[in-house]
Amino acid sequence: AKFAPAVIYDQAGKNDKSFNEAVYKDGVLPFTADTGVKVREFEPQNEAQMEQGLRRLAQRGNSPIIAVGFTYASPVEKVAKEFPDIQFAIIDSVIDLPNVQSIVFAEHEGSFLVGALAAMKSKTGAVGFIGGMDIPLIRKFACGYVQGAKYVNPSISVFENMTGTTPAAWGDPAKGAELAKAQFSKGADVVYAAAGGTGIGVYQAAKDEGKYAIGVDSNQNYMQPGTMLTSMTKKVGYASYQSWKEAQDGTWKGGLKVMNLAADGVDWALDQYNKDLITDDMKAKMDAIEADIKSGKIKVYDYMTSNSCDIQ
Amino acid sequence: MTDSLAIELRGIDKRFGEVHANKYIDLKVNKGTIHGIVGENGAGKSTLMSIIYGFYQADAGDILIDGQVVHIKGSQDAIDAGIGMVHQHFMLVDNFTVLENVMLGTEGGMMLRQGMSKARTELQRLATDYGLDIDPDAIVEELPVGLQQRVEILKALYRGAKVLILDEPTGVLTPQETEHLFKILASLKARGTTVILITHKLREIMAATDHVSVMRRGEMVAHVDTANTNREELAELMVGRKVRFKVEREAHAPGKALLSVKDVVVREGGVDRLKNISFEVREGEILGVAGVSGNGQSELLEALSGIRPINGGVIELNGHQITAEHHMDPYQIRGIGVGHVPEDRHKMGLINKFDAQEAFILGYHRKAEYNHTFLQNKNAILKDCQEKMDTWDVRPADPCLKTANFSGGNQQKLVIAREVEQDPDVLLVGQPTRGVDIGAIEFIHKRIIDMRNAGKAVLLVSVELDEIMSLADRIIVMFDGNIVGEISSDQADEKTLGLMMANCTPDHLQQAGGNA
Amino acid sequence: MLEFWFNWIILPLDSMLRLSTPLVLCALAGMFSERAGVVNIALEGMLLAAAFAAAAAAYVSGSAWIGMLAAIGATIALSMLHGFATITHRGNQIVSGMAINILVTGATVILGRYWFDQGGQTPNLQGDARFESINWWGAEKVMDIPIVGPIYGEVLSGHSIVLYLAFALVPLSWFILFRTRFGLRLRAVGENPAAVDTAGISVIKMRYLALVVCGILTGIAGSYLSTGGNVAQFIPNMSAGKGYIALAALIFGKWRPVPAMFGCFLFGLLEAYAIRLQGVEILGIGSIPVQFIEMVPYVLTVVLLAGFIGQSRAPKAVGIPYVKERE
Amino acid sequence: MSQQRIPAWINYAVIPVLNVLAAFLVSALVFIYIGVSPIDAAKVMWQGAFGYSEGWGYTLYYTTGFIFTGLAVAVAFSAQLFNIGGEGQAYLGGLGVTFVSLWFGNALPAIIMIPLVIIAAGVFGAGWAYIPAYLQAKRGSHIVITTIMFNLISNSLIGYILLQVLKPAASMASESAILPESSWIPRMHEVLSVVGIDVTPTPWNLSFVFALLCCVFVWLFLWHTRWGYEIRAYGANASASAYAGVSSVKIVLLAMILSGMLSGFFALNMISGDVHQLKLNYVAGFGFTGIAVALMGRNHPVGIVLASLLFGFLYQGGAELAFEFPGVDSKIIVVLQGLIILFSGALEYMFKPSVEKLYLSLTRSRSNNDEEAQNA
Ligand SMILES: Nc1ncnc2c1ncn2[C@@H]1O[C@H](COP(=O)(O)OP(=O)(O)OP(=O)(O)O)[C@@H](O)[C@H]1O
Ligand SMILES: Nc1ncnc2c1ncn2[C@@H]1O[C@H](COP(=O)(O)OP(=O)(O)OP(=O)(O)O)[C@@H](O)[C@H]1O
Ligand SMILES: [Mg+2]
Ligand SMILES: [Mg+2]
Repeated sequence: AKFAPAVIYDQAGKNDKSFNEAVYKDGVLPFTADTGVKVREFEPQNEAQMEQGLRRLAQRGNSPIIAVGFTYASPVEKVAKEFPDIQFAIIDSVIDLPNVQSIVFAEHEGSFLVGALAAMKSKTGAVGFIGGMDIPLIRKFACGYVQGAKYVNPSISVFENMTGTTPAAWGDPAKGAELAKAQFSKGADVVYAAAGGTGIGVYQAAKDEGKYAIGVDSNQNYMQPGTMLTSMTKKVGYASYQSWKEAQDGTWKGGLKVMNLAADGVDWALDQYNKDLITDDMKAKMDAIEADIKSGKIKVYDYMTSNSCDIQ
Repeated sequence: MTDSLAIELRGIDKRFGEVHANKYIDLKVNKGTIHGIVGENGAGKSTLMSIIYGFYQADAGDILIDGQVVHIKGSQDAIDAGIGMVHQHFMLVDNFTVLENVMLGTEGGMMLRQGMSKARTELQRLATDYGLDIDPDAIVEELPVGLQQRVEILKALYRGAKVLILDEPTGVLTPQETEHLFKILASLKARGTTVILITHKLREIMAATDHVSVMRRGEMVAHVDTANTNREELAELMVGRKVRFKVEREAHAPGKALLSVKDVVVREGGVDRLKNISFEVREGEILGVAGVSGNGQSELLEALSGIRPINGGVIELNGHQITAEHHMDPYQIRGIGVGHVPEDRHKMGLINKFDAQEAFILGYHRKAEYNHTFLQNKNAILKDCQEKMDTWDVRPADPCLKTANFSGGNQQKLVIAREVEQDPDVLLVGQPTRGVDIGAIEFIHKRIIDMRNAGKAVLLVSVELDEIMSLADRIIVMFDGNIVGEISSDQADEKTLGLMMANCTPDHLQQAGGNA
Repeated sequence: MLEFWFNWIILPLDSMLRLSTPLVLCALAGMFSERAGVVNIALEGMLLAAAFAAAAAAYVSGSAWIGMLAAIGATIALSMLHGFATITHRGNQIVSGMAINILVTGATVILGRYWFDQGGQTPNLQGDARFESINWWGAEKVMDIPIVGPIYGEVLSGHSIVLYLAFALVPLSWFILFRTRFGLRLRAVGENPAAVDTAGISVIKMRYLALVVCGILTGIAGSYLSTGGNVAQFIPNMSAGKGYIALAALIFGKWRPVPAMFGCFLFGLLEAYAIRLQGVEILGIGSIPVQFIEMVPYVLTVVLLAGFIGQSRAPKAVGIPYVKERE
Repeated sequence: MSQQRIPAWINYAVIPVLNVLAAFLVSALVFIYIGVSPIDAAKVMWQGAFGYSEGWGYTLYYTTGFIFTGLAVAVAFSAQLFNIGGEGQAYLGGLGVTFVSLWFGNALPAIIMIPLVIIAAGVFGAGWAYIPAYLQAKRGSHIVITTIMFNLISNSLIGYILLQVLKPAASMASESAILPESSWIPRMHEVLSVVGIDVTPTPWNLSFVFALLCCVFVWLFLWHTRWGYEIRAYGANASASAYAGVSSVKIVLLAMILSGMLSGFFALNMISGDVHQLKLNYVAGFGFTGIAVALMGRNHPVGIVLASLLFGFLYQGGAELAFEFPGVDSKIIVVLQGLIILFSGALEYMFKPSVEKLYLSLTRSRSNNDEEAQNA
């Protein structure tokens, strides 16, 4: 197929301040800036338009088409079969087809890192996790986070809450704030939100109560400077950029692509907004942990392997 | 001359969409008189009065008050011009107290407190001046209709009405209450208030008014001095032909009991609406049930027709027993040969949205003759309805016309035709001629007598004593859920019945009622 | 024991006040509207619009109060639209409400994106663009006094002015409804508009006025959502069904201000507990799935409406357009 | 006196068209505000929905969904019941389809499976409507509020079932496994190719025909059977229907069960006909939009089909719009829908008086001319 890059976002839309936005800001924009090639974008309005949009992009000869998010698993599987000549990439899901690149991230490793940092920062010996919608992916975040926190402080308590079970859970900041406040009142002093727009309420609550919060997906440190301890960055934009670039250069391959810590797929963010919160000592410890994970000395358990957080 | 006119109308014209309700009407009402207005249903009386009161706006024409043209754009203008109106359907807020209803619109200040005490004293004064006693703190929906009407009158007087319009005020009253109302009107007149009185009852017109205007089909057809006319003439002016008032009813021996009621109790919300009622109706007999409305007659009809389950006692209908344990629904009851003409044709008898033919099978819609296996037999329904409309002279005889578009009298004919034509053995009839004009009344009465003569048992509930006395063979009177007496119709007169309806049963009659 | 008391009584009560504030305001708004005979399921959309307008205006002007004014302006405009459809043109009130709800869902995102280019969100509000929480005098010091201490210091103190305003509006609404001329006429117009008309009062004017009041109250509710509570910005769809819940609370409260407020408390408290019950092991059952906790308020609404609170009597003329003349 | 009558076509054609035009006009202003030419937008939408065979396919696919939810609302409404619960009932219908397909799909052939799936969709939808109906009939709870609550409850309930019961272990998304092929409702392009007509493959499937059959059924049922008669009688005047011996409890249950069944059928189009798996929140507002469809269609099956076509057009054209104008927020279609509901639902009478007056003055002047001509 000729090279005509495209992306289809999920229903949150490309300006969701989180996942989709990372694809847009760190993938689409720089790619166009660097190569001068425009990327066709589509934002579906409802469930039915997801598959339709994907098929439409394929029909028009776009390739590779990046589908943002695991909700595209079934549509991509179907449409990729219909268009074997078109290259597809899906983020956060694995589809076993020759013309599909499955890009998955080691969120458990990234979450392990921020969990460790949270435990180092916590004075109360209790930290919190607030998930968005209750799905395995988010449990994967939670599981990594718990492992990281316990790695630093085996006796730490970690409170876990999910915001809800419908997509509305990604956009309910008021509830996020209440959940955070509930965790603070139980003693937590650092909370990690993997909850999309709901996180905004979590950060606000942390700020209002003088506690710390950890952002997710993209670098959210700027949102509440002084409150944001760090962010677990998941470089979906970078991954998308790479995928298009490979296609342009003719090196694109289907199959699984794991974006782990070693592949620079996940990380923790350190910038001007949070540098005052991180002591040199903490930084040093974090570097060591990072190195251990990369080297395989620390093995972070992946929730997905058993669909449960079988640790200890 | 003009300065003696309280109200003058010149060329008032009003259309409601396709309906031309008032056609260029002229009317002069003298100050300090009682002016009657009569006319068939739908003649446009209420519309005309509502225009004076600013409830509707005329399409053309002038209203003059005290000789001045006034522009009445809303009820407030009418109130300011000294006009008060008691509407045919009361304009009261049911869950408000009397005081709140009276104050509404003339509260006298932003805060209610200020106005309240003033209103209370004013009510007191009106009560003593006109004999309009009432508890200002009573909740309106808990008051009997007669008192609700009194609230309406008080509302008008409280606002300083110099002209008081009453639209069919006596329909809901006992003879005594009616008499009392006319006394009040007389005392209003004596104090210089002008009264406009709308009623279907020509007897009342003759008794109470000074002048009468007659309307027919939206037009004003005559103005006469009451002293120079009589009932027959007025009736002829209204209908456009001669009307007979007397119903022929030859003597006739009743047969066995088709409907018998023993110790029936109906309870609602913890209150006994019917308290151990017993009576029977025999073949070829009309039993009249008299009483002020709200004393259990509606509940009685609903219990007999199966709309309401009973809580005690036994009803025997055409050989079938109904008890608290063994309820029959209205459809089953129709199935054992009972017809039911409901008291309120709008509320129960008809469905305004339906065509005449659809309304015509209401309650009989499951009968085999109107249905195929799954679908309705529309041809049969149409044919049957057309035939019955022709024989009953329902006008227009169009089975496809919406029921809402028939006049009151024709709607009533449609309902009675439906029930009678199914040839029931027992006919329950409620208010067969309420709000129906004289022409139609004559026709309907004759049909009810025909049923009796054909050997059917008829139970007739009506608030019109004239009607009961002229149709029924025997009369029972209800008060507060009890039967307070029975009287044969030759013995009955308005005075005796009126007293019984107020539960002041003359001694010699009480006995008879108990044994019936 | 003390800890239990603090975690399971004091803190949930504290949450309850915050969570029920928008509900209370919306329920009062609905009360004015429905008491005047206009069903208003547009509360949901109006709340969302208000939250958006408040955040947008507060961000641009830097003042939360200006945000509130803008919110009120927006909700009054929507109220008037609802009135225009249902009062002037006698349209179906439920349909008009639905239309407004749908319209607002789309319009807030479109405008938000067009103005701020943040995916429909408004920027985070800082400083005066947000209502800060007010700590009552001595709130810190009294915390150690048993029972009343935490109630004063934790539950009552430390909320934004909008919350206190909301609760002050409850008795005020009661007073307006039952002690003033406006209230008398308003109640009458929802029971029997013809009676009001014949008393020389314009039914249309009364209903529009009621909708104005309704607009003001939802405006305040919306500004609480985006500038006065937990969140300091607008997020698409942040009303999240609160308008509907407020209507349910209004029905529980039988269209009266104080009982309706308690209805809102019930929902607020349920939500507060739902948040805290997640992941808590309950003896013999294990932890309850979050989905079931989520359901509780809705199931409870259904159960309560099924007559266990006694039949509530709606204003008689509610939902029925006032038609004098058939056209 | 000549009484003027307003012919039906004014009410059933002119006014609805005016209402929709007004909605489009206002949306045009929104388009202009956000810097998109409304004319271009309209062209894209029209072209996308009707301009080529695939567009048609999608338009009719969406139309099918709206027919089901619109009919559902109309049936309940003929008994004066406002069923806002279409969303949840359709969701439950999807659950029914999924259960049945997963349980029996591998063992039974299509000829048995498809009727079974239809029954499951109907029964589950009807069951979810039954509870609010029962509560309304027996306990007087307000059906609007209960059905709204049932929508919310169904969200959580199915969320739980999807996550804990139906989700294949490997899958990340909350969705069921792909349903066995024997439970799939054939696509129209497959069906049509059998008879030699060639159309582009789209999700448009045989449930479209089933939806039209449902329209005929509803029309016959409501206007030509005694049960429909009772439903309409109850809806028009509850006390008169009690007088006629119609049990209000039975009618409320019957109307709501039918309504829920029709909502449940929604799953046939989307799940059995297209995506072949149950997904979280798959109904995506079709249930709510059904209210607008029913209102615009004046609660009559023919009107509902036309209104469904309009909304199908909006959905498909809207998708194309988002495709062609990536800068335009796709929520613009939501605004357009809101405006259409506003103008053709809530403001449906706005143009009526002026149109009628115009009509009357036109015809009157003509008849006056006739009279003058006669006099002359
Ligand atoms: N609100 C209304 N809208 C449309 N038409 C109306 C309205 N009120 C009355 N009409 C029509 O106007 C005509 C006159 O009605 P009106 O109520 O004035 O008669 P009426 O003389 O008072 O009759 P009745 O003796 O039954 O009270 C009737 O044909 C009726 O159809
Ligand atoms: N408010 C109204 N809406 C619709 N139709 C009306 C209304 N008022 C009267 N009509 C119609 O006007 C015509 C005659 O009305 P009329 O007042 O004579 O009826 P009615 O049976 O006397 O009613 P009632 O005595 O109960 O007021 C009928 O076609 C009736 O259906
Ligand atoms: Mg009248
Ligand atoms: Mg009348």
